Amino acid sequence: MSLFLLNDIVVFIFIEVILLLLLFISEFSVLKVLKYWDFSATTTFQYALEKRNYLVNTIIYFTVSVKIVLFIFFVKSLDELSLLVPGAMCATGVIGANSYGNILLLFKIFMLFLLSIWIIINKLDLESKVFPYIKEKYYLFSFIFVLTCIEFCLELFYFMNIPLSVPVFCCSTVFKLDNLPFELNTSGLLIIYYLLFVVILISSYYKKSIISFFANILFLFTSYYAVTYFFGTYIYELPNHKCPFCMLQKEYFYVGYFIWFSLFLGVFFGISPYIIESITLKKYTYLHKYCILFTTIFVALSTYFVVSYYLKNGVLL
Amino acid sequence: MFFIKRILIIFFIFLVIIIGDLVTYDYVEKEDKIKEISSKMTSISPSFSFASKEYKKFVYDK
Amino acid sequence: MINKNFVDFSILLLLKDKKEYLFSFFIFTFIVFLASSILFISDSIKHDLFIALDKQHQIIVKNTKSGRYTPLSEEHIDSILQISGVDNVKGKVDGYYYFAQDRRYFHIVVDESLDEHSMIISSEIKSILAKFKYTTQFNFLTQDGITSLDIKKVIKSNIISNDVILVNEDIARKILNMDEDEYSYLDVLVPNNSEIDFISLKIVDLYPDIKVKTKNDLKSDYEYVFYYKGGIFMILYIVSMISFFILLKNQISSVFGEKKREIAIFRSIGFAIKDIIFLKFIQNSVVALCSYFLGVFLAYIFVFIFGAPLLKNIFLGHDASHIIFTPIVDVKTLFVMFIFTVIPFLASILLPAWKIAVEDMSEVIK
Amino acid sequence: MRSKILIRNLYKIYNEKKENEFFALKNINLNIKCGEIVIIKGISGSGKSTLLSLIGALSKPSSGDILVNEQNIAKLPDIFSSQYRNEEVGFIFQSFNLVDGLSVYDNVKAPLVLSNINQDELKKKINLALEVANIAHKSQQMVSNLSGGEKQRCAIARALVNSPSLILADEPTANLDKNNSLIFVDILKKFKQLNKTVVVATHDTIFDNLAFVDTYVNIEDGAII
Repeated sequence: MSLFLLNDIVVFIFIEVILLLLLFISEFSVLKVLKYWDFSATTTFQYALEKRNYLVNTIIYFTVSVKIVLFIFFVKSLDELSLLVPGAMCATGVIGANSYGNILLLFKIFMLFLLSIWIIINKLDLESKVFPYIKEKYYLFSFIFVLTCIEFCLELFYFMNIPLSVPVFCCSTVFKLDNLPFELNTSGLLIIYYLLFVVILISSYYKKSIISFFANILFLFTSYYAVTYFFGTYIYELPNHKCPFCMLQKEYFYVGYFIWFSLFLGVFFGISPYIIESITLKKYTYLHKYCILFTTIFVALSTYFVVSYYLKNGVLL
Repeated sequence: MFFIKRILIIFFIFLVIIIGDLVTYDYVEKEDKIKEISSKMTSISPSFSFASKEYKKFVYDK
Repeated sequence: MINKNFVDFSILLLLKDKKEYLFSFFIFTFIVFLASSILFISDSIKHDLFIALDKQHQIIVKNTKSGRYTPLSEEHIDSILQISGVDNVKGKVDGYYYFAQDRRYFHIVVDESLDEHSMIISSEIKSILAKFKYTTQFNFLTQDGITSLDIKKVIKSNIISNDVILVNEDIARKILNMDEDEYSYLDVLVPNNSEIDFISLKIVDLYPDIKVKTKNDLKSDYEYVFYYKGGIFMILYIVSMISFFILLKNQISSVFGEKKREIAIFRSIGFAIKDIIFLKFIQNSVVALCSYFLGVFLAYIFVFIFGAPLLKNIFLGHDASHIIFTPIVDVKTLFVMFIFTVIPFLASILLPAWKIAVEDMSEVIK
Repeated sequence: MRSKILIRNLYKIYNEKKENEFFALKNINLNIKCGEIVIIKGISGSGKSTLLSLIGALSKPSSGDILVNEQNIAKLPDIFSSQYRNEEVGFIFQSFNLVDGLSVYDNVKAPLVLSNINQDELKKKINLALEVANIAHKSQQMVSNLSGGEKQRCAIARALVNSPSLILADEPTANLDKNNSLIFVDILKKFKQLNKTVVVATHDTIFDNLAFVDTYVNIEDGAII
């Protein structure tokens, strides 16, 4: 039995190949532009290059929208795969089934971040009349293209190496409390979590991109641990159920999607101003307000479960 | 807009037919029937789904 | 950001050129229709099978000799009963009777409540017997001559009862030519679910020739069959889809090519390249979405209301005309279909749309 | 008066640096003021259509500057040049360039769909343009059923619908009979009253010696004489 014959995986790989093909076509244009671009020239060739710009834009817009849909599909499929993979109760077991799983998941999130940053730079580029960032944006594109190829290989390796006879670990064994980094305890983690939240709010409000950048990166990791080891237990209402994936399931009203997406969006809007500023060398503070919005949603949502549990039961877990 | 509305109306009619069919179908009865018969018989070999009559014979003869 | 006037106008243009889009619309609808019919059928079969599995025994023991199934004896029952943890072992009689006139097998299943002169048959079998003028009774040809049974009742065909004849145990032994102490399979009752795997290993230890299947084995067997064979369908599908999309791309390129002048006119009155691409994208999304929904709806009606004639036989063989599929609509299936069909459709028009959009506008000035 | 279009050292070369190199325009310098009506005269192939398409940003020059409203449109990226065509320029083409299969109303609507205006405003603008071009009575007809003169009036309505300040007409009377050509001359007068800047490229003698025309430009072999 091969996983490559599963409906979901077949469809997933098929769409990924299509995207890769499209990106390959645009990479061809990108290389041409990088090599011959000369804005001051008035040749037909230069005008043709300018037109190629729109092809790349269209393809990237398409890719990003499809990638977002595919990302949800990917997570959903992993959830379903847990029925097939022995020992797996939820996506945790499937993701942890081999060493590629976690890297792949991180990669996918990172790719969405990069693609979104590309779209923002592209927007700035098109708003100006002289294509000021065209080289930067195309170098970034080439980087994204290489990463997409690596991502695709990782996907193949990952699906090839999911064991279907040997049981994998389930979330109750993977996530144990003593797994917290730096020998933190739960209260320490929570202090850092809320402290970082305040730092992000302040830095975003005063539009300090660099502080927001570092705070958000730290916040991403802190939140991961905080949600998995603390807030998650209140969502499941079980003190020992520590898992970042189970909350994506229907039993918990898909609340995981809201939690994780608000976190990712918040972090994205928090770190992208600094990256964009360092590429375009201009102030870009437009996104900070979204960072505040989504981070607040995330923190409110995660805190809500603890508070509502406390109000209902009068005790904490 | 007119076109979109017309399409939506057509789809809506389809949807009503389908939902009507889904709602009126007696799942409980079918489930009972299946359970009743399956409690009487042996394990049902999975190979027969997707298979033709000849294939079934082959499986059983084996 | 999406401009309503612009969308309206795109659809206006789409309706103007509807002839050019009809081809892709119909082919695409057909593809979606076929694919979703197959997924609907397999989802429905799967649903019924899992219900059937619910009532199955925890451990099923069958005997084999040189790789073929052979009957089990009382001795097997006794020794399995000795294993601690086993609550009860029931011997069961079950098998296939070959009906030579129609060249097919009937599944003989024991029903204790029946007397020695009657049987219960499925509606599928009823219509087969009716072909040979057996309307009230049927004669089984056995080693000891003819055994004649009255048809007491007809039950509805479903996925597992399709070829079933229910008879009394003694009659079943007679028809299947089995001795008094022979059993087709054993049904082992284990009160503690966590012991199932351990006990099945023990049984195999006792008799190396015996095949043991637990309920979980069966479950994963089903999963296996459906995922696996579903995948084969999918791969066949991809081949046909790829050829369709190549066709589509060429067809769209030629349609767009004829519209060169029109595009140049739009460009001259202020449509940017991105607007033209967006215009084409909207038009094709409308075509793709309409075909998608139409295809899915038609597939539903075809499979669950009309019972999927022709297609059904691919899954169930020729003797399945009485089976009615349980209507199961899984949102996940529809989502998979959507990703699988609509996204490649839209991807295949990006390039032609861009090509036509960047055509130079010299055409308009003459 | 403020100059509307300022053209400096404009060249348009086809097949540059190849054997069949061809100079469509050579060193054009032109200054057109706001509200002026300019007739560019020349035989066919003299480059007047090329000049018009450069002013309308339909194609890009090989060298030189075209300043419209003091903004150089020669090297604008596509998004901006399209916006310029949409908002600043109304075209009237020789072959009318209407979209067959659409009604007069929908043809006139086309330039407006890019801007996100509400339905009432859209209708008002279209009806106004149809009135001015005197084609309102045929608004629901398919353009393929119209006569040559009506087609042109439809094209004029489309050119006017976004109230552009600049109207470019390329051989507007070439496909019209004498009567309709005279009607077009009347419409030119109307443009003058509306204070539009109009550039007409033509070889029709009907435009000779008109009192309301501000400038006549003769062009021959791609150069102004």
